[in-house]
Amino acid sequence: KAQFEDCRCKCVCPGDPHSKHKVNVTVVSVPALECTCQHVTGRSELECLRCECKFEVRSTTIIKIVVIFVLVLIGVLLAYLIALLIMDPGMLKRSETDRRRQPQEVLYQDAAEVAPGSSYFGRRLGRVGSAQKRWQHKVKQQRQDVFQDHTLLS
Amino acid sequence: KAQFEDCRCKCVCPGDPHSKHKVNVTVVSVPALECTCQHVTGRSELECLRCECKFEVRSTTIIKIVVIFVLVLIGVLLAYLIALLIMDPGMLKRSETDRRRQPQEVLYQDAAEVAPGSSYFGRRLGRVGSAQKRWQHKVKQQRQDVFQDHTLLS
Amino acid sequence: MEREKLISGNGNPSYGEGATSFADDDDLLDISTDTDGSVSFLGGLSTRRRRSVNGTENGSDSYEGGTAPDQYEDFHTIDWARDMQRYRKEHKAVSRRSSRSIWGRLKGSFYAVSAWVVVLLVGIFAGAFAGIIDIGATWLSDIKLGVCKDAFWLNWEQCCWVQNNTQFGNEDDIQCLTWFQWYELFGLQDPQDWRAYLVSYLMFVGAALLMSALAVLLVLAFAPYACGSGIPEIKTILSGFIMRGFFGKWTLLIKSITMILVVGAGLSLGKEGPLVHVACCCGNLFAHLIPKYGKNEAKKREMLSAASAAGVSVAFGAPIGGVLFSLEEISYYFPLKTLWRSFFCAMIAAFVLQAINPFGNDHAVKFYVEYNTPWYFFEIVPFILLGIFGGLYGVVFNRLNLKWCQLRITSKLGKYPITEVLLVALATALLSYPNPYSRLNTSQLIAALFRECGPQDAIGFCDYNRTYTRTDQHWYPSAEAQPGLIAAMWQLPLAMILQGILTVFTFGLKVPAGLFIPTMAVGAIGGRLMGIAMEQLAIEHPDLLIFTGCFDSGKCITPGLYAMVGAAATLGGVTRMTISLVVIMFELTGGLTYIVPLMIACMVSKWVADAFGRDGIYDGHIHLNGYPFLDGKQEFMRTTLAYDVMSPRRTDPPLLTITMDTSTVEELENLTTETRFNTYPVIVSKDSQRLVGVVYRKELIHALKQARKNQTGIVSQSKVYFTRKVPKFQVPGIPQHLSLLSILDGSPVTITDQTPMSTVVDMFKKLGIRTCLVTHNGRLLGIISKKDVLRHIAELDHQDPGSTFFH
Amino acid sequence: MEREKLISGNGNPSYGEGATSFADDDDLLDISTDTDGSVSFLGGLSTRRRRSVNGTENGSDSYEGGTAPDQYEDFHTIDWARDMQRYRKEHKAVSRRSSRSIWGRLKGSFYAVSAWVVVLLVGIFAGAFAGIIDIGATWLSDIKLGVCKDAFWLNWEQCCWVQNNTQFGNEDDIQCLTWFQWYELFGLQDPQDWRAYLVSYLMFVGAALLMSALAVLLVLAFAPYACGSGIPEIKTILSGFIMRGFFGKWTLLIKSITMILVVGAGLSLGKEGPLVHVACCCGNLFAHLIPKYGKNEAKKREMLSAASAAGVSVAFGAPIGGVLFSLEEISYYFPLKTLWRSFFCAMIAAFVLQAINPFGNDHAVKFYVEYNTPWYFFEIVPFILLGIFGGLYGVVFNRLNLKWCQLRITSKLGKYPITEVLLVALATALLSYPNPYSRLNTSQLIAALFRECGPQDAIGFCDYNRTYTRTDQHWYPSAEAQPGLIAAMWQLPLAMILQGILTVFTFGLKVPAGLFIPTMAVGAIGGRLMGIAMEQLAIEHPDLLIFTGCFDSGKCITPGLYAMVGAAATLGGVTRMTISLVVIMFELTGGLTYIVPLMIACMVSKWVADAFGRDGIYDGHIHLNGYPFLDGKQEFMRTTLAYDVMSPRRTDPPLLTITMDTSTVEELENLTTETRFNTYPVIVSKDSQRLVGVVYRKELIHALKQARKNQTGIVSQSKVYFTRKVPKFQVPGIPQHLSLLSILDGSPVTITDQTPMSTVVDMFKKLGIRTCLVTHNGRLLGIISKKDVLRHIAELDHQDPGSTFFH
Repeated sequence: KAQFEDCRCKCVCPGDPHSKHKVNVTVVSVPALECTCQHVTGRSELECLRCECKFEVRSTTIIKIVVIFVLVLIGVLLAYLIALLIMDPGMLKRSETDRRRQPQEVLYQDAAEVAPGSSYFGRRLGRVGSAQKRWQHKVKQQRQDVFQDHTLLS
Repeated sequence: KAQFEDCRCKCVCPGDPHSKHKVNVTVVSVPALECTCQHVTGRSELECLRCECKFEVRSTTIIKIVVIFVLVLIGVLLAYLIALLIMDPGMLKRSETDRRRQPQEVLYQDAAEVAPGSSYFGRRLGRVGSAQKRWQHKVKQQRQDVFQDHTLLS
Repeated sequence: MEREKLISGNGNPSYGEGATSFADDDDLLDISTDTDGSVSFLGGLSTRRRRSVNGTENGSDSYEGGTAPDQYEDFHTIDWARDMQRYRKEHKAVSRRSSRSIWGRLKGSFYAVSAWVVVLLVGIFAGAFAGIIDIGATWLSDIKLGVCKDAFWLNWEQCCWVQNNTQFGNEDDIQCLTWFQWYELFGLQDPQDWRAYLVSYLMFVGAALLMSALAVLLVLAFAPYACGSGIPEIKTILSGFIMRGFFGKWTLLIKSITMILVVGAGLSLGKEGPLVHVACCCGNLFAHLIPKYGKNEAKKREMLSAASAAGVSVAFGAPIGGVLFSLEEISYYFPLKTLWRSFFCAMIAAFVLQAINPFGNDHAVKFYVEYNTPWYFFEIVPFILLGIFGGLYGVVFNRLNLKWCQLRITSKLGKYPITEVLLVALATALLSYPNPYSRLNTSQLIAALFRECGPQDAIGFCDYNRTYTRTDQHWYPSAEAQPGLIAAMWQLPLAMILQGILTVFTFGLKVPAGLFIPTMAVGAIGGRLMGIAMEQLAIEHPDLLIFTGCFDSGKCITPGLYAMVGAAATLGGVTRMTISLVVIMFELTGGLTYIVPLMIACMVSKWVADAFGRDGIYDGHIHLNGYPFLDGKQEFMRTTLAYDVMSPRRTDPPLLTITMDTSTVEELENLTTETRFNTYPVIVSKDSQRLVGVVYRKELIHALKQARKNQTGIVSQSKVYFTRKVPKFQVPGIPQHLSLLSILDGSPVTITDQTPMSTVVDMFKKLGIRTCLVTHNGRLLGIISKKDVLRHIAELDHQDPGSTFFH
Repeated sequence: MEREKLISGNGNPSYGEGATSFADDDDLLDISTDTDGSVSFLGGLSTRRRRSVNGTENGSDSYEGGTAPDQYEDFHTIDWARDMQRYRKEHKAVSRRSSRSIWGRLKGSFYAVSAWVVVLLVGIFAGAFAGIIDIGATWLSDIKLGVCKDAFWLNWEQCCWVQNNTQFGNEDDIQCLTWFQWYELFGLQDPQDWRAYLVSYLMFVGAALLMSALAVLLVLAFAPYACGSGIPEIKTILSGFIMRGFFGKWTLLIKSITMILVVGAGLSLGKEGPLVHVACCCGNLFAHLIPKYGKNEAKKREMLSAASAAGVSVAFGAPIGGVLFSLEEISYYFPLKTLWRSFFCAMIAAFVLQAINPFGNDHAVKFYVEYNTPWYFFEIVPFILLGIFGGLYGVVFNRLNLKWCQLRITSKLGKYPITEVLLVALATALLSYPNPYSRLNTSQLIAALFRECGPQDAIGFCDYNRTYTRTDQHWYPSAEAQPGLIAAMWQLPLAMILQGILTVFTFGLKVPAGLFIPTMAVGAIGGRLMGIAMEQLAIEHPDLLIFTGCFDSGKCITPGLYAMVGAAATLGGVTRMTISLVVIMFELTGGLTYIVPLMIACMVSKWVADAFGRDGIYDGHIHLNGYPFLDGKQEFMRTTLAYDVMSPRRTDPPLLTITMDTSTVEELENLTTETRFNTYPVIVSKDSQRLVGVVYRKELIHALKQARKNQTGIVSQSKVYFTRKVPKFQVPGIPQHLSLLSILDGSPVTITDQTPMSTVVDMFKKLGIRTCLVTHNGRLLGIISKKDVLRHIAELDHQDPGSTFFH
């Protein structure tokens, strides 16, 4: 896997005008100091005049981490979405006009109800559940605004 | 006077490292297309590598006009200043506290007095004279503000 | 009260911002819902601050409510003046405390530095998000074509980045051995094979469809506010509107992820607008770390202005351009302090992005160009033509796009967002694959169009018949066209038309979608075509008078410059940006040489577009959605008077007022339950109608409730006093009185009925007030709210009053 | 009324801007005095416009006075709100007329385009003036040393520009045969001869003295307003102050000429501030061509903002920096339209200057640099040190300079401006000739300090022991110091100290004097020294940990970059500019690479300077002179109330008011002759104190005079009515009444006495009002004028109230 180095020296020279090939590209991975046309292409100083040598650095590690992170994130979100859809199949379709924008107190009461009669873990879970409910409620409102009422972001 | 050309080609090459001289400067006035190191310095392509050739353009005519214009302007102003000083020697020194900021009408009346009883040229002259008086009055005010009262620009 | 009525409630005299809706106040602290509000590491400050919240009395700490009266409700307008006043009180309290003890001084200095810390964090995160999005999007974009062997996370360019070998030939002839094309799955090796083409085509379309579907599903399920460009909404929010959740965590997450997906899917959209939204989400998130920003909507907007600068900065790698974009296009209230912070934020963001180096070119932007060939005076003519082209394109595009979006609102089309996205994605993928220029990632295409053709450029339109001389390595003289270039002359226009049409349908889809990249692509193609035409003309007829001296440096026309100018022109036409656009373009090239061409194009484009069209696309969408946006840049040039605008109108019932010393608790309670106005003026007596001050609905309700609960002797018949002159002794038989002087705002903004509306509009814009009271000879006549002003402006502009509803 | 009293009139309740002075109104049109007012080529517009000047009634044209009531008096404050209102009326009139006929439409379109024409002209002339000044100053500067044979108009550089020969050796060894040194007059040929040195020295000092004397005489005799930098005054004027003649023709002429003289004399001053003044003079001149700008002080200030951008643009060759400088430092009211126009103006000016090419380097600025060596992370430490140095220098310099200027005002020193200039010139010339770096023209020195040493640089601090390898032409590796560089290490600090001390005494002399160049020189020397030290450290100890990877590109430290950073730091410390400074420096280098170092230096410098000092130098001079400048950038953070500021105070006599329907003509005439307030409130009755509106002094006097003259039956006892409710029928025996409703301004800005002062200050700043009325429960209580606000702010800042007088 030596081919995924993190630095390269790229020399581009115009090809011989008489031949068919137009460009002569040389790419090697050498340290910065050695990235000179003469050293890389083995041409004479004079022949090197028209060449462009660039030393470039990249980080494949960052790319790897980012891409895998993004893939995992998409996967998790997808799984969560599927889970939600299984629990509530009409989620994306249902018209919420009647039930939406119910007074906030109801939701808070839900949370309050769970709270007293359970253990710390239960409370914790209850709180998470209530937070999730509140969040879902918010998302429903947003969905209503954007997709049904078209009052926002249309 | 061929030496004040409006374009030049200046090639700077480092001198021979063994000799005492450090820099080798070649300046010629040639057309833009001919301003290449090889053509100007007569060196080989390889030796020219370290030389910098720049083609530069200037306009001596503009410089000439501007400098002469500035000199003439200074001369005229100086002459006018001397004339004013001869007419009114205490001009720059006199404290104007009592006479200054006299009602504007007085000055306008001066102008009006000249106007009716004279020819077109006289009126014209009178108007110029009155404009000049007004201007001098203004300058006096400014001088007062800046140099005596120090209310401005101190 | 139903929301629908609210929205279309055009007829009712909605002074004081109409009615309320039941949004939870807690959502203001979008991040603190998880952590029970303990996020703010200046917690002590935050609780103490509340003591001096009330803005009515000089340093009075008398009103200590349970709920902070500074919370606004969702879809309401904020009162800048009151918020700034609160900030000043808080600031004074901090500096008073900081002079007392060392601890206080430490806290005080932290208070002063905190804004910079937030800005730093915002910059870092905006840069990081931009880097992630860039890397992810380029990878997903290439995954439609194939995958990198042994290291699937690399895109095509990175996969073929290092090849320890020397090869001759055109660069696209050079086989990249580590890259695995999808047709190789089926054992096909020859890319010229029709079966290989078909497989590639199908994979391309399928992958694009899959990604778009995923994106729209995620948006729909988790964060509907993540769709669109977001810039119209950001403008509205920064002008002082509350839209809870628009800058939330979920919006941030989903917008970033789906942006990767849609850019990867190859839809005709860019990531610039959404990046601004993402940066603003970061700004909102970190602003909540510090109570002085998190709790103060006006101050928070300063932070958001800085964040939006960072967004543009990372989108284009142009920090100064980003600041100017924020100043010119997005921000509403932009004090100098914010300018400096925005600059810092934009710098940091660009720096972080550059450190991540997503494009492997050491620049924060994909289309960084660096050439220094001069331009000639005669080229101004084609630049002006490009400006006209850009302006006309802008007008046509804006009109079509707005029409289509209106259709989406009014017709059944809007009911099927998923289907719509899939259809557009299908059309895009199907139509763009055959054309090699359309098939390219749009930003890659723009980068290629901007660049001058060098020896290593193997793209079609760089196919010149060069004869190289050996003297100078930057000497690539103008040359005649070869087959590749000739083919490009019909492929490029097709790509341009396709891009233009697709963008009309794409911008407004329910996925994150920016406008800059596709618009730039259209302009860049147009410009490049004109540049190539000019170049070939110069080569064919070098003896024409205009080309005198042009070939002195070997190269007569720089088609890449034309592409840049064209891109600037179309962008200018669509968005009506001016100076920020020039500066962004100038930062892309990094040379002052081309600032004149760019300026000419932008100016001509703006003039042409303004002559034929009304607004920029963002303002158009703001109008379309009916956001309550009072444009600070447009001068109000009418000569109407406040009397013509104020409510109540002649035919309306008189203004609801509270008298200073005759109301009872019951009357007030009835008032608050029966009406939903935000502001109630308090007058001396019904007789004199002299104004004493105003009382805010929320505070009144709260104060009455508290009084009923805590103060004994307060009954329905208790008199309520809004004055210092309270009867000193309790008269038996009369219920105890209640003094609510503490909630009276004694400094409402008042104007006379003869005040010209231009002054009133100025006051609303510059002072950031929500309502102002109208008096005549000292008597209270009426009230003007921000919505009244907006409605008035809309009426004067002869807009269909039915179509412009303001939330 | 004596002016002296006016100025020190701190005690009297000067509501409505105090008293008047007898300035001629004609001077407003500074250019029209010569041509009898016929200059305005839109004359028709101008006269018609006057018909709709009065801003009280909706479109009422009833008041047609003889003198326009819009003229302000000298040293008065303008009322932005009223001026903008007038502009809107005029605009409406034009657009109404333009819809009627083709001729009207043509005029209308000219009306719309005219601003751009003016801006174009301003740009062209600002560029031309800058070019003339540059050429003249460099020539005069060299004339102190010698003259060009055969072509006396060429300076040294231009004289030796073309020599058709090839020579070896250091560049200063190369004799320039066409240049005639003064000592050659005496037949001396060897420059090393002590007699030659003496002759040169004497000629140098003599020429410098002569030029300075000429400059100060011209200023004294023709345009005293031409002295100083002008930026404090420009800031004050742009904030809405009238200072007749400050932007006059004579000021323009004399300032340009004397700037050439003083720069030529080698005084320690620059031309940046004065160039802004010159550009503003051009702006004022051309604004008068178009009535909508010339006659409207508020609109004229928009033009002046654009012009000041052009000034900075030509001073530094940095158009974007110029716009930002205008935005950040100079301008007060900066709408977006102005931003765009400023940009255009700055561009044109830079373009014209570049076309004139005064420096023969194809750039508009002498110290244009172009290098691209990277900087390393550890270099942030020296950059921070430079920032601290710059901040401290700024504090010390500002304090010393302000002290010295105060001494000039209070002591006898101010009585002898000519002597002072001569003494400073003598000291400057005597002290700077011996030091080769001081002897150089300051901008030449800065240019040399900024540049990296190349093969052709023969200046002392470029004396390195280079070993050239032949591979790369841009490869000038770091090298050890040679004698020239070592000598520079004591010569440069001496030059720096001399420059710093001389500038303290020079800035404030009665000649045109800018601050930028000497400040930059100090910082650039400091920075270069630090850069050289770092470079030598790196060469001596290349194995230190911090230098890892530093020598990869052959060159480890770029001393020129340090010089730039140092210059930015001192400039930041002295002027407290931020973003505009960074952008100006960025435009000088033209690369985004160095924006982070520059920003670090600017920020550190500003923070340090703000910690130890109060204001920037310009604000310091504004305070020193007591200009009525309400800084729009400083937030008012106190919590005082309007009640604490308004006049009359508790102990004062009550407010002078006019009742709506009981005053007589005689009473009003007495009122206007006995008091000198600008504004008289009109109330319903003494009893109710309810406010009806305000009447302006000038209009009242004029209206009364007109009525006496034209209307029969108006006698002293005639009642004056400011209301519609006028008795319909003439009662015999009672003199005819007079209705002055037309001059009543029915829309004064009113606030309640409980309004926090921060809001009031905001209203003054943002709405640009002159006075506002204070009411309580609808009753008129008092009045707050802009000067009251300024005085209040000054008191809160614990300034000595005696020292701050406002005109």
